Amino acid sequence: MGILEVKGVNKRFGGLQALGDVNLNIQENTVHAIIGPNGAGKSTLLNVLVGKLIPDSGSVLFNGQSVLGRKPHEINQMGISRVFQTPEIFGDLSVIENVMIPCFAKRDGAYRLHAFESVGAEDSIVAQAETMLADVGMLEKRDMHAGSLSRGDKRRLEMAMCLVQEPKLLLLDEPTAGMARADTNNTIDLLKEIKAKRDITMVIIEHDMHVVFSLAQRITVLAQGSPLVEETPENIKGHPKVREAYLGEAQV
Amino acid sequence: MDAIIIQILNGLDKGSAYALIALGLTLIFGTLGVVNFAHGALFMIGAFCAVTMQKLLTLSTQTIDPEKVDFLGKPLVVDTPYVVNWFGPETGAAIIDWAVPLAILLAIPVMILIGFVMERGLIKHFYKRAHADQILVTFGLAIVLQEIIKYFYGANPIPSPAPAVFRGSLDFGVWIGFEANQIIYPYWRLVYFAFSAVIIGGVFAFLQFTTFGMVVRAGMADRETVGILGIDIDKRFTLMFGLAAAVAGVAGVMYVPILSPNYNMGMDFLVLSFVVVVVGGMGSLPGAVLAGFLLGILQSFASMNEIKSLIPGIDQIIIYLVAIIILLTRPRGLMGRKGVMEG
Amino acid sequence: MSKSTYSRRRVLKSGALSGAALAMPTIFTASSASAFTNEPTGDTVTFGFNVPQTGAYAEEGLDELRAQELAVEHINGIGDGGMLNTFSSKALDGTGLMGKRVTFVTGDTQTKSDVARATAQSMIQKDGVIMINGGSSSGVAVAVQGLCQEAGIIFMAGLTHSNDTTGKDRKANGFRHFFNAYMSGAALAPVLGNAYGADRRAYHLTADYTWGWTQEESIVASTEALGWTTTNKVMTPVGAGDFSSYIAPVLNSGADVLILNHYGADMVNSLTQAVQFGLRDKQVNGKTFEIVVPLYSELMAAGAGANIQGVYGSMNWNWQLQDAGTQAFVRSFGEKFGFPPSNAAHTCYVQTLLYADAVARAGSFNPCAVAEALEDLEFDGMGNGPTTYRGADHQCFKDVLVMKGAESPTSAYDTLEIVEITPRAQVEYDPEHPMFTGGALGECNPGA
Amino acid sequence: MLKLDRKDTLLLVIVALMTLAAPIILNPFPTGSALAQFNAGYPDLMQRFVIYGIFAIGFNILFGLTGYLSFGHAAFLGVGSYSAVWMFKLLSMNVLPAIVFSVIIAGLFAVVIGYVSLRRSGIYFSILTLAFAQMSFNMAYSVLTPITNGETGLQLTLNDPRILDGARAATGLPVTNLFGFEMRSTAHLDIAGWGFDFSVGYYLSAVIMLLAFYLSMRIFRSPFGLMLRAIKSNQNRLSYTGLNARPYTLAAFVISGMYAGLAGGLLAAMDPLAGAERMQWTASGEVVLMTILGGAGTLIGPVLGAGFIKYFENIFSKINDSILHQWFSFMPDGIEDFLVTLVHPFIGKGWHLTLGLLFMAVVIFLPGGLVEGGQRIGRLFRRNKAGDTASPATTPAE
Repeated sequence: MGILEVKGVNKRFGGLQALGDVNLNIQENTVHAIIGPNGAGKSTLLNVLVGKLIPDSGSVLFNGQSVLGRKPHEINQMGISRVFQTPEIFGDLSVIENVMIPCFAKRDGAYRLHAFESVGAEDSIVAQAETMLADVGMLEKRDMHAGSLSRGDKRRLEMAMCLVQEPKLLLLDEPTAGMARADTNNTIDLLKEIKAKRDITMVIIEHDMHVVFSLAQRITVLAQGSPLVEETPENIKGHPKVREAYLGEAQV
Repeated sequence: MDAIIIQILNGLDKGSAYALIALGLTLIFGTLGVVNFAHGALFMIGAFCAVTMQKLLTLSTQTIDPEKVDFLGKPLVVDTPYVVNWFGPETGAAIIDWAVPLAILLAIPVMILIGFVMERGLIKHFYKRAHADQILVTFGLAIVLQEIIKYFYGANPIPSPAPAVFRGSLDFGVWIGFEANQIIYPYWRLVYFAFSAVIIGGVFAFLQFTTFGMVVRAGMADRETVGILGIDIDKRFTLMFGLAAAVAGVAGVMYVPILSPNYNMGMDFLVLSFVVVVVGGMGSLPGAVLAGFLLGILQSFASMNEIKSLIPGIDQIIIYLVAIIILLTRPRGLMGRKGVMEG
Repeated sequence: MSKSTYSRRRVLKSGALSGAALAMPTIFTASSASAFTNEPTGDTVTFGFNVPQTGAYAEEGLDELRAQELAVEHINGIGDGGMLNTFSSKALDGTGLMGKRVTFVTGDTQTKSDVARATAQSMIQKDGVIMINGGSSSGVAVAVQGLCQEAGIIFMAGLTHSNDTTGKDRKANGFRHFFNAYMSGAALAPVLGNAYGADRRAYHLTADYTWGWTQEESIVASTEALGWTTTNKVMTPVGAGDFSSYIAPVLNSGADVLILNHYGADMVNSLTQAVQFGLRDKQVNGKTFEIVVPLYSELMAAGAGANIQGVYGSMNWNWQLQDAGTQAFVRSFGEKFGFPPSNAAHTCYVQTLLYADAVARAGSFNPCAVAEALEDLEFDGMGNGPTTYRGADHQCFKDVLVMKGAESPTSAYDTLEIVEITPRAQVEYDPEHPMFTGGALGECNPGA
Repeated sequence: MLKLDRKDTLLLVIVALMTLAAPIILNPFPTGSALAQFNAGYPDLMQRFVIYGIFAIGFNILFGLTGYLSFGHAAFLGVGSYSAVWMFKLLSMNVLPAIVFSVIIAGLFAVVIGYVSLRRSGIYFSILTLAFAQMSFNMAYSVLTPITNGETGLQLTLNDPRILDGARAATGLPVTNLFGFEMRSTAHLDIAGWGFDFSVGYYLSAVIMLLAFYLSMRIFRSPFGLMLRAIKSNQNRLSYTGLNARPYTLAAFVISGMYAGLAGGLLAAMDPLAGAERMQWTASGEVVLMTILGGAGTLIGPVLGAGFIKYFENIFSKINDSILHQWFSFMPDGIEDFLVTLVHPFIGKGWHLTLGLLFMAVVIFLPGGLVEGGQRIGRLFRRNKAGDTASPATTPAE
C-alpha cells in the first residue's frame, strides 16, 4: 500500500473530461513525477490532491484516510505540504517570521488564540525556524523583508516553510517554471539535498524533462486526463506511447 | 394590482438614478481600478450645474421701482433678467423655464473638465496605492468639493423646477384599463427614465462598437497587455474618467426637479451607490445597471403600506438586507468577476 | 460623597501640588469657591450659542447666529437696541449685564445630539458659559437641555417644535420660547376647517422619529376634532430623498388631503414631489385635493419654491407681523444683514434677551434665581403679543401664526403670507395634557 | 514584568506619561490669551481623545493587522453606549458594571455580524459590515425607539428604577461614579495665568486607554498577531500552511468589536446619553479615517489619528469671526479685515473644508499617515546629527 492512493478519479468541466479514471499509487519515500503535455490534466489532478477541487467520482486516500471534501488547511495538517508554481510566501513579513508560521501551525494546530504570548519568547519555535533557514542556506537573510527576496530565494524560503513542518508528502507544482537554467539547477540540487537528509515523499508535477529525470524515481505520464504509463525514468525515455503523446511537444 | 404597478414604476425611476451613478462608479473602478468616493460629489456638482444655469439665465439688470417698497420701507429694487430684456417677456420666461434641460449643455463640458483635472491632478498618482488610500483621498476631495459648493450656494436646498410642460402627471392607469387616478406618474419622471435609458444605452454602445471602447474594455481586462501593444491606454483612461464624471453630472442635472439640490446630497447617494455597485459585482457594468433597478424596485415595494404593516421599518433597511442576502448567496454580487477587490 | 452636585471649577490654592489633586480628587468637592457653575468673575460674562453650522440645517443655524450676535450687541448697547425699545420689561439698559460686558462663543451641533452635547460640554468646561441658546432640532434640544440641567446652567431652547421638549423631557433649567406641535395643530385646525370644510379624509406622511410622531399625533387629534377622518398614517424614513413610493398610493386611498409631517429637506422634497405628481390638480370625492404642511419655516419655503403656493402651515413668528416689536427687530436685523430674519432667528434673539432680562431682574447669574425670574413671567413687545412663560413646564404661550404660501410673491422674502394670527387662548393646554406627560421638571440645579 | 521588548516598553512609557500629563500638555496657552482658543485640555475633549483612541486602537487590530476593512464598526460603539446607559437606568450608577456589560454585548454583536460578514473578503466584506451597521442605525433611529429613544438619544430620567442604588429623591439626575468617585468631579489648578483641569472621568478613561493600548501591543507581538499579519499578506499560503484563517479573523473582529463596545460604554460613562448617530456610516467612516490618517498597522498611529480628528471637530468648529478679529486686532484695520476674510472660509462653519484638505494632504504626502510624518522628521533629525546617509529603506512601521 502506498502513502497516497488515487482510485478511479473522474472530473468533468462541462463537456470536457479533465480527469478520466485516474489511478495512482505513490510509494512512501519516493520522488514521483507526473508529466504530460499541456492540458493533460496535471493541474486538475494536483488541485484534487490538495482539496481545492472535489472529483465527480473516485477516492483519494492519504495514509488510508480520505482527503476528499477536506479544506486545504486540514489536508496540510494531515501531513501534505505544497509548493506553488510561483512561490507563495508572506511577502509583508520577515524571512524568519515566514518560517515560524508553519512551526506554529505544526505545534498548535489550525487555530489557537495565543494572543498574550510573545513571539519573541517562543524560543523553541525560533530555534526550529533558524535551523531550517540554516539548512537551506538563508540564515543570514533571516530579518529581511520576504517580499524583497530574489526569486530563487523566494523558492528556497517556500521550500523551507514546507519542510519545517516535516510533511510526509510534499507536492511540487512545476517548481522550476520560468527559471533560468542556473536557477533550475540550483533548485534541483536543493531538492536532492532535502531528499538526502530526510525521509520524505515528493510528488512533482513538471514540464521540464531535465528536472524530472534528475530527480524522479517513478514517473507517471498523463495524457488527456488519464495515466498512460507509470514507469521508472529509464523505461520512460524510450517508451513508444510517451513519444506519441509528446509528439511535437518536447524533445524527450 | 394597481399598487404593484405603481411601485414598479416608482422603482424603475429610483433604479434609473441608482443605475446611472453606479454606472459611472463602475466605469472608473473597472478602467482605472480606483475606488472613487468623490463620485457622489460629482453627481452633486452636476445638480449644481443646473442651479448655476438658472442663475445665469436669471442674471438681471436692477431697476428701482419707486412705487413699491421693500421690507425695510426703502424703494423696491426690481430685477429683470437679461434674457427677458433681450428676447421679450414671453420667450425670456420660456428660456428660464427650460433652465434644467439647458443645464446639460453646461454640465457636459464642465464635468468632463472636472474629470480631466481630477484624474490628471490627483487620481493618477493613486493608481498604484492601496484602495484604502484611494478611499481616503477621494473622500477628502468629496468634502472639499462639497464645502466649496456650500460656500457659494449655501446649505439650503434650492428649488429647481422642471419646465412647465412636464409638470403634473400622466394617468397611466387609464391606458391599461384602470380607473382614472389609480396609477399616475409624473411626466418628469418619465423623462428621467427615458433619459437614463438613453445614457445607459449610449455608454454600452460606445464601449461595444467604437475602437476606443474596445481598447478600454481590453484595458479593463488586462491593462499590461494593452500597454505592450503600444496603445497609450493612460490617455484613454483619462477620457474615460471625464466620461464617467459627465455621466454622473448629467444624472445630477436631470434629478434636480425631483430632489431640490443641496450641497450634502452627494453623500446620501454615495453609500447607496456603493451598495448598488457591490451588489451588481465590482467592475461589472451590466451588473451595476441590473442591481440599480433591482434595488430601486425592491425599495419601492418595501414602502408599500401592506408590507410596512407586516414588518415595520422594512423600507428603511430593505436595501441593506437585500445586499446582505445577495452577497451571501452570490459571493461576488450578481455579475462580479473573481478576484476583483477581494484581497 | 455628598449630593450629586457638579463640582467643576474648584479653585486650588496655587501652591497645591497637582499630584495631590490626582490622588484624592474628591477632597476638593467639599470646599466651594463659587456658588454656582461658571459664576462670572471678570468683567465679562459668556453666552454659548450652539447652532448647526454644517449639515442640512446650516442656513437656519447661521441665521440664528446672526440674531444672537445682534442680541448681544443690543444688550451691550451697540446698534439701535432692537426689541429692547419695545420690550415691556425695562431692566436692560444697554450697558451690558450687571456691569459686565456680554461675550459669546459659538459651536457647531451638526444637528446631531451627540455632537451638540460635546460642543455644549466644551462651552461649559472650557469657555465657562453661563447660558446656552440655539439649535434647530428637538432631539438636539432635549439632549442639550439634559446636559445643562446636569451641569447647572440655563438652557434657552432655539427652534424645537416637539411636544417632548417641554413635555416628557422638560427640565427645570430649560426654557422654550418656540411653539410646539400641539399648538400647530390647535391653530391650524380651525383654518383648515374654514378653507376645506369639515368633511375631509386626511392621509399622513410622517417623518419616522420623535418630532414626526408628536406632530402627527397633534394634528390628527385636532383635525379629527374638526370632523375629518384619517385614512392612513405612513411613516417615512428620515432623509429618504425620493418620496415617490409613499406619495403614489395617496390618490388611490380615497383621501383628499395630504398632511406632510416633515421638516427641513424632507419636507422640501416630499412637497415638491407631491406637487410634481399633480396631486393638487386632482379632484377626489368631488373636492380639490389639498396638501397641508403643519410646520413651516423660511428655509423650507425657500427650498420648495413655487410648490408652496396656497399650502397652509403654521409658524412661530414672521417678519411681516405689524406690531412694534417685530418692526423694531426686522429693522435692526435687516439694516445689518440686508434681509429679514427667519422665525428661528427671532426665537433665538428673544430667548437671549429674555435670559439677560431675567438676570438683570433677579440681580444674579445664579441659574436658580434666573429660572425663578423667568417662571410665570408676563411680557410683551417681542412680537407675538402678550406672552407668558408658564412656570409649570417652562413653555411660552403666545399667539401662533397660520401661514399660506403666497400666490404671487414680490420678492424672495414674502413667499409666505400670514392668514391668521391665532389667539393664544386657542392654543393653550393643561401642563398635564396627555401629550405632555411622562416627565417632571425636577429641581433647579445651580451646579457647584 | 510587562513582557515587552525595550522599544515597546519605551513607547508605552512615553504614551503613559503623555496621557497622564495631558491636562497640562494640552493647555499650553494662558487662560486669558487669544491663543487659549487652541487649548484642548478640558475634561470633555480629553475624554473624547482617549475614548476614540480606544476605538481606533481596536479598529486597527482588525484593519491594521488583517487588512479587513470594516465599514460598520460604529455599530458596536453604539451598542456599547446603549448597553451602558441601560445599566445606569436599571442597575446602578457605578460605571464598572456598565462598562463590563457594554463590552460583553458589543462582543456578542460582533460574533454574529462577524460570523456572517467574514464569509466574504475585500470590498464585499466592507459592504456587508456597512449594511449591518446602517440597518442598526436606521432601526435605532425609528422602529427601536422604545429601546433607544430614537433621535433624542437614550438618557437617564428621574423615574429610572436603578435596583442597586435605590430610588433617589427627585432632586436631580444622579451622576455616574466609580465606587463614589464621581466621573465629572474635577480639580482645577491655576498657576500664573494658566489653568488646568484634572477630572476623575478623564483619568479613568486614560487608565483604561493605557490598558487597551498595552493589550493591543501584546496582541501585535503575539503569535496570534503574527497570524493576523500573515492573513493580510497571503491568505492562500496561510491555508496551505495548515492554518484556518476564519477563526483568526473572527477573533480579531470580535476583539475589535469589544474595543468599540468599551469605547461606547466609556462615552456613556462620561456622559450618560447614547444617540443613534453614533452608529451612522459617517461614524464608522470616521474611525477608518482616524486609523489611516494616523497610520494603519502601527501601534500609536490610530491614537494620533483619533486625537487629530477630534481636535479639529471640537476646536476649529468653534472659532468664529469675532475671535478672528480678536487675533488680528493688532494689525491695521484694512489688513485685519483682509486676513479675517482670508481665513474665514476655513474656520467655524467651514471646518469641514480644512479637514478635507488635511486628509488629502496627509494621504498625498504621507502615505503611512502621521506616524510616517513623525518617522521622517525623526530620520531627518538623526541624519543631521550623525551626518551620514541613513538607510533609505523603508521598514514596516511599528
